[in-house]
Amino acid sequence: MDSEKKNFEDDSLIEKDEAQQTDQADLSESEIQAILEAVLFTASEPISVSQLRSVFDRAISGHAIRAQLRELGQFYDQHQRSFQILEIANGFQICTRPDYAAWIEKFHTRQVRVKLTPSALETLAIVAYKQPVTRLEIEEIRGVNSDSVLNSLIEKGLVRISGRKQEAGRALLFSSSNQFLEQFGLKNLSDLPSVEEIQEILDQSESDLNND
Amino acid sequence: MDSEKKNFEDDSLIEKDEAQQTDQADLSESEIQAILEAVLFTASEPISVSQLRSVFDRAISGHAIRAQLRELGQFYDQHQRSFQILEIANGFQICTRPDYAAWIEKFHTRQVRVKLTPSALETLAIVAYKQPVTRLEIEEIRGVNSDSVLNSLIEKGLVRISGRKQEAGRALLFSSSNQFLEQFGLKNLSDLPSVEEIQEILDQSESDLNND
Amino acid sequence: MDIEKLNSSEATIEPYSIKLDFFEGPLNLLLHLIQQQEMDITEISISAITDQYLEYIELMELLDLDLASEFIVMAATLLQLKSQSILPTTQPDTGENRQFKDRQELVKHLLEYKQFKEAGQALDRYADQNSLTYTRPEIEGVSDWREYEISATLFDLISAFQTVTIRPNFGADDDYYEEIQEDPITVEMQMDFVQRLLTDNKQIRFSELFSEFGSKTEKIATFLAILELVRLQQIMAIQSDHFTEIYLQRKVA
Repeated sequence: MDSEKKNFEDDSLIEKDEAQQTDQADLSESEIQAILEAVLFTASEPISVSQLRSVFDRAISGHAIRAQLRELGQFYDQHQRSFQILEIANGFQICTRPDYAAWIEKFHTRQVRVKLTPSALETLAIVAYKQPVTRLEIEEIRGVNSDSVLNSLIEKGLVRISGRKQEAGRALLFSSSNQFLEQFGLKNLSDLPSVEEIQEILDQSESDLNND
Repeated sequence: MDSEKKNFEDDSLIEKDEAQQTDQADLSESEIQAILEAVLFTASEPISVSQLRSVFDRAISGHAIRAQLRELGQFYDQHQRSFQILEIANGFQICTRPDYAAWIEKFHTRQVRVKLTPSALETLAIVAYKQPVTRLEIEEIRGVNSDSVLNSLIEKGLVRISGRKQEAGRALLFSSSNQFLEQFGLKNLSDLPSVEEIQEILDQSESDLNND
Repeated sequence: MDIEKLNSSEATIEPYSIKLDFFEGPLNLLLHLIQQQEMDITEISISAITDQYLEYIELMELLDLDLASEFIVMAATLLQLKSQSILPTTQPDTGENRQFKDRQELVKHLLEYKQFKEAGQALDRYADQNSLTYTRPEIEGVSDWREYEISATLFDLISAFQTVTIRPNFGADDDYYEEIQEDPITVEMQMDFVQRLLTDNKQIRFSELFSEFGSKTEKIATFLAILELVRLQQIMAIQSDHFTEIYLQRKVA
């Protein structure tokens, strides 16, 4: 995937004078940090390290970019800003902290929250953990026809067709999308909760309910 | 950095009454400042002092709000953040500083170029499924002139000229590129979902919509 | 089973064959029953669970819910497993038309399914948590995430309905039908009734809705009205914990 982006930026379409304005050769670390902050500030979605590197014509390493983002996040933490840097969906994003949600909602309309039916949730979990997976494999686990629930997940952009099985039948394979990671606040697929974590989370929610 | 996401113990906040969370009586100055910051951060336009007061149920004076906004702006200045607080059109807004405009523009032009418009996607799909295909054949299917969209796909490296038709006219033939396969995560062309499969998905989505 | 009889004698209910998009499968029903009995999956008694499962299926048929064929296949499988458990040695495994070879296989499958179901619930908590972080405003339109909420599952609703009606031979009393034939209560009327109740009250208890009704037709009509309103996203069914009281409230747009 990175190779495409490289091609895009190598294709000399960038204006000369722009290149002059954004000459990365003599940038200090704090300048790099401020540029990253400005870019993330104007983005409404997570931005990958590769995308951030392209801002500097890839003259700055992914390692250096991560280091600056980490420092920036620490700065926000130390100074108790209302926002933070989150690593989400294979990218970075500036988001407000959960503590401020109630205040923000007093002013802005509450953001519509991902709310899926129990069947959609369990189907999504199967796709996320077993990907790439065929429709038949999903149905075997769920024990029920899953056409319409799978289609509705595709329509919502949470599940995508990721290819075909190489074996006989050449069934379509389904995987989770980047949007799935984004909507559920996951860094990447290895960030999916483990069996133990799942149990912890569910126990926690149960005790929350009982406390009410 | 991922502390917030995993902080499920904190989410008893969700269950609590909202009024409790937003009790302005015992807010410290720095808390007021952080709340103002969160509200401005999530806004796309200038917010008036009166609107900001309403967040605190008008329990905090306009004078106090202005003072906190001034302090916040000074904080951004002192720490050389890439954004600042501007008073525009009888309201306040967090905006990036002009120094970063070139960097931000560089990032956003890249973004736009990677994303495909619906007409580009449609044209790309025709090329992918019908290849090799002439410009005329594409236009017959789409019903509109497709010169510029085809050129932009070639420029992006997603479509390539693959030869000439052997018949009269010897029109140029277009095919999808390897970069196209890479970008869409396909191993080879036979991985493309079949037209019937796409139709099935679309039909299903339509009937879902009609049921609503 | 008197399904035909009910349908032919009850013109007001017949047109309401409710198609439930949020219908969960037979495995989900089995898990529901196991949890209801507070049984450990690995300890389940095939005989007891089969009886409960069949009872449930009968009720769903009686309510004319659009029953997926998978439920019938599972019923057949359970019956085979049950007979196998009664005659363990003399009955050689034919292996035809069944999903699971033996009890062990069923248990294994249920455990796997349960794990994914719980993973889905955990992901739901992630989404909750994630919805508390706000990002910078989007430049383009926000995608529409709305989907009808149903905190209580279909099975929870049916279970609750089961408790407010006479179990387990609900609807088997022939004499009763003579009486309710005249009954003018329709599903539409009950939809209207429930909605009107919800304009005056923020929440109503599911069980209260039934306590004041006399006839079974009324109860069925009320129940179908609730399902229909949930499906039409007019109301929400909320349950704070498994098998506790279900509350109904108006769906906030």
